[in-house]
Amino acid sequence: MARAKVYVTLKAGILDPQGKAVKGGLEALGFSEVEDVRVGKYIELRVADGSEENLKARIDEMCQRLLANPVIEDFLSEIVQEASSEEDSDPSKFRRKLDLDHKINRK
Amino acid sequence: MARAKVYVTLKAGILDPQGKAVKGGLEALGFSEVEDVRVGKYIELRVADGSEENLKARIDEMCQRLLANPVIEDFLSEIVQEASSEEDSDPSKFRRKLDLDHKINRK
Amino acid sequence: MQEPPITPELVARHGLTEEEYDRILKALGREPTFTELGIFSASWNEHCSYKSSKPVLKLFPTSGEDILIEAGEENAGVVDIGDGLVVCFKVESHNHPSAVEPFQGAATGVGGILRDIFTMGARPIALLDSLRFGPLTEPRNRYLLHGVVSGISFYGNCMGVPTVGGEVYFDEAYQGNPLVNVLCVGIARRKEIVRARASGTGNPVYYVGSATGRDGLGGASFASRELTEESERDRPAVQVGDPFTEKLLLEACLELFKTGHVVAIQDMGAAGLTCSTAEMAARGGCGIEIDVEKVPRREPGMIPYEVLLSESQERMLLVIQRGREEAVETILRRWDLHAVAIGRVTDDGLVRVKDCGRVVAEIPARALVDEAPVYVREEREPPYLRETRNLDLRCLEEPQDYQGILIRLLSSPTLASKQWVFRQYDHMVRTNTVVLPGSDAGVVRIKGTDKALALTIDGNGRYSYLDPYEGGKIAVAEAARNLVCSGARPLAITNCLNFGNPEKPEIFWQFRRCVEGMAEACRRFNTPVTGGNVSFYNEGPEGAVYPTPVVGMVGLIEELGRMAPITAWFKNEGDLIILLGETQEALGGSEYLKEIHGRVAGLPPQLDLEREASLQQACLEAIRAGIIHSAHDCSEGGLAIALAECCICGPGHGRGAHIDLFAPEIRTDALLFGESPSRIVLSLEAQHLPQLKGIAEGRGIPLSLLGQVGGDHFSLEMSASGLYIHLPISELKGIWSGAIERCLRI
Amino acid sequence: MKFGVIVFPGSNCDHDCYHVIRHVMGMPVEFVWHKETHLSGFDCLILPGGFSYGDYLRTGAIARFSPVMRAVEDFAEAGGPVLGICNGFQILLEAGLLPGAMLRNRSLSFICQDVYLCLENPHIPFTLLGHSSQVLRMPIAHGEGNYYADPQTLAELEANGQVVFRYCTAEGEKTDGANPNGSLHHIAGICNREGNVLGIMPHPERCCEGILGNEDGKLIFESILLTR
Ligand SMILES: Nc1ncnc2c1ncn2[C@@H]1O[C@H](COP(=O)(O)OP(=O)(O)O)[C@@H](O)[C@H]1O
Ligand SMILES: [Mg+2]
Repeated sequence: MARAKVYVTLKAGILDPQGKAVKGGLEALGFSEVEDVRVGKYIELRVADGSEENLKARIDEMCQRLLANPVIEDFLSEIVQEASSEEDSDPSKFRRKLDLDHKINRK
Repeated sequence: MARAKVYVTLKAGILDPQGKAVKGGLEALGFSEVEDVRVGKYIELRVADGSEENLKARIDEMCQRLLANPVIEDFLSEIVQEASSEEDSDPSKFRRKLDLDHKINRK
Repeated sequence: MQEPPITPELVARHGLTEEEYDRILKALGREPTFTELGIFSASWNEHCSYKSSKPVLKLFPTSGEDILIEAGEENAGVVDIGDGLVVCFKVESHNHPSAVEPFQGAATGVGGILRDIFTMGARPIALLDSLRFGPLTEPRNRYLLHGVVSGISFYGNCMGVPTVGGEVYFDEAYQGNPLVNVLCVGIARRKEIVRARASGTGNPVYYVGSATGRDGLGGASFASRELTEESERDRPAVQVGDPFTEKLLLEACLELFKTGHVVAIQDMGAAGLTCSTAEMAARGGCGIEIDVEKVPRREPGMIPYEVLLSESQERMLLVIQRGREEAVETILRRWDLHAVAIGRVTDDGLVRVKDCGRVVAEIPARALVDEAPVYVREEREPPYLRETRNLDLRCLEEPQDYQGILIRLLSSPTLASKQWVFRQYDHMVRTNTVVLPGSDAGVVRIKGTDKALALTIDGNGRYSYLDPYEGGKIAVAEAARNLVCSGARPLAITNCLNFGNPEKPEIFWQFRRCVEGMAEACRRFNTPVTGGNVSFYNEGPEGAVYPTPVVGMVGLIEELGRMAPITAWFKNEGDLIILLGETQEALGGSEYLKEIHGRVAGLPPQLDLEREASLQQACLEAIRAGIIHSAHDCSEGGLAIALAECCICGPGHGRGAHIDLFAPEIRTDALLFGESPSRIVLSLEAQHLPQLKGIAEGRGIPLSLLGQVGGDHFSLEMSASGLYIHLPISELKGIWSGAIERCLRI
Repeated sequence: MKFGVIVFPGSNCDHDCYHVIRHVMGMPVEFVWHKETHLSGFDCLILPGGFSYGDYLRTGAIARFSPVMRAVEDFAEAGGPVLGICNGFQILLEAGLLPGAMLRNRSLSFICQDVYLCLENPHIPFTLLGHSSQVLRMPIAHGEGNYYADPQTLAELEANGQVVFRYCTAEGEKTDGANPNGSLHHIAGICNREGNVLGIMPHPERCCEGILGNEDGKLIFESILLTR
């Protein structure tokens, strides 16, 4: 079992209305230090065993064909290290693992 | 100049119809190895100098107050290393830098 | 940045011919700068200058009793509807951007047409959309349909403008080059119409709205080229729309106009700042000087060339009364909008662009607008017509299983219910939509009056492919018929002409013939053309799309209070079902021929304008007499489909009908599925039949009794030929309403 | 009885609400700009539908921080009736005036159509004129009306009678097929514990006139008038 993370962002130079609105919202809340905000997509994929050596290539193909539209978006992908098979079968554990990878902050 | 990345995801256990649709789309394209997809948000922030020691705390506060809704979402944040001041003034460079950090894949 | 020297290659890369470049030299009396070359290229491309279509568009009638401003004078024509109110409406295409980025392409198309309308001082009250895609069996087309519909939904819904009607066709001809046309209708007080002509030397010129970025750079030239594989990588030509900013612009502009401080306004659409500056100056016979340095930007390092040609969305150019700056800025600030004075009106007739005090462009406004090149293109009748005309019906076998064919046709995406589409559009916001999508026309009341507008958009590309002249005529006639079926008097049309590459003589021939047909029909129905849009170069890897004229028409209902508008579906058990008009053997170009026999051939139905006009008058007269319960125009799919629709297209469970057809002199398939025009299916109480007969006779229109509303089956029989169709309404409704969704679930 | 219709940047049903109050109900009404900080003289507040701040990030997420929201909270706290319709409901959720959150419709697409609602609580100021299990027809128009709350919150809502409307069939059956967006417990509208703050996804202001073919929405506005 392998996991991948994909980040899809609007290409540089393309207007990001959502980022603009969020920046305004943060400013209104007093976070005046924020100078620029861009909002993109964060996609987590869980992929079956087998194809691991060319996994990166497969994921990038998914990005090009479906997950991002190269006309306006860039993407980048990351393969996350294997989980034990026990974790594989439990998506919530899989997520917890992912979260820990990033020292998640929950409230 | 500091940069932060924020990932917002639906809480584990909350149905993610968008993830399901993406999975279906990938299957239709022949990516049958994909077993689960979750779609979240990826937010990049550029923050002015000064507050760097407590930057992480500020970003997390932004997440708690605006960027994520704790009823349905989890978040995690990361601070990215400084950029040189020349880059600071040019958002497109800033983005290029970010991209490189992740060995971006463009076509 | 060092500006590149002007070389023949550079000129060619700007899409300018040698002759055009010579023209530039003459207009300037010198060699252009790099910036000026860009400006000429943007202003003189097909999309902005109409250099191929102008001479042909002159064939359209543009004046009429109710027309206050004619097509071409302003961004859109203006029609008087009494009570001190006017309507303005226009249709715009966004075919090419939608082909490469369906969601944003369609969304920004909606944004653009909305701006065209509210810059006239009118509040947008309705949107309609006309869409063409390749068959849904292809994943790419399903992706395009999804993207386009959600893009329109995203932008229109956010703006709070209801989308009250539209049409969708699926055909191989649109494979690779979908059509996305959007129509916007606005209403203004007659006195508050705002012009797009600059005046008053010294008046400040303001830039309002989103900052300028590099996106959409060269979009107009993009729309003036054929789609190729590379277009997919044509990134800069597609922009991301921001309906939220546009909503603020809309409210701010309408508030500003009330103050009287605004002299002129124009949106920065195709070719951006360049086109809007030149056009405002040329219309007003004056000059405009701007300083690009002052233009708000999203990206550092932009050169004047880029700032001038960017097509970033949601931006406006305003000329305001000198001395009113403070008042204007206050209103814009309240709406959180950027407003910067970037220049002023001059009296020298020049568009002058400065950057940090240095003049980077100085061009006579007229040279860019009025003196743009005009071409009389070569034309030739396309050879395919010789083949398609020779359809011999005797070679077509008559089918056995008519019930099965009815079902197949009802579930073909082109004939099926478009509910999957319009359900994604907010069609009720503003609480004026009296007839929702699903009938022949959308009807929108005008609060504070007893009036309503009926709105429709129509155009059958296959007809125009088989005979552009008839196709053009039929598009106008069908639109008018749709309005009449709702009880409205047609007022005027707007149109979008979607064609291939006009430099090909066959394409240009199609174009001219089509316009001739439309023009003739417009004259007959007294519905002048108030404006529109020409979209050329609609060609995919496999050739040109069908020549597709799309007609948007607006009609007026004078007394809504006295009489609710009529809808297409059967209402009451026991009502008689009547056909107004006559069925001829018209299988050419029909949906039946295409779907069942796989043929696109024959001549499209021939339309007699006099007969059509009489039919429409008869229908309107009967509706006004208050005796009609439902009226539905008979079009694609023919009589059988129209009757089935009358049973199932309304809200709720639908109504059954018993239909008994006479033994005809024509083939059964032509009787059921032929598409002869000038026919309307009515229902009414039996006691009113004599009155209807009187009205029809008075107009010389044949009338036949087809059957009666009732029961829970659709049954259609013709004893002479043994034809018998008997289907539960619930089944029919399920097939028809779920068809598109089923295609998408493959 | 004087109504205030709060206008956020991006609100687009503000005029519709205003129209119904003034021209159908014949009551005084004023628009209130989102930057106002004081709300005096109003007897009822309406947060209308639309796309406040473009609904960017999350529906209602940015609007809830508008200056006027403080005053709305105080007004609600003091027992004043507050009605959030569609986007107004989403703002009330984000602001914490009502519990839970909205997710995207399970179909992922915006849906504009008539739905049927079962009135579950006819005892709050907005529903006094109705009766228990009464079926109403009303249009919805939203992309994110899929109501979510954690199990404990849901249980509390149910126990306190805070579920005011549920999606149902024309015959009043609360089936999955009648639920247009995947909302938990088929919830279409909820109120706070006190019953003076109501959030609903359907649009009652779109069905208050005969010419529009439906007057079921009047029940809500006429009920509010009874409280004075
Ligand atoms: N793309 C669309 N957007 C909105 N409404 C649509 C769309 N396509 C079709 N409709 C609506 O569906 C109904 C049937 O459309 P159509 O079959 O083209 O009717 P007609 O042949 O009478 O013009 C009409 O009310 C029309 O407005
Ligand atoms: Mg039609």
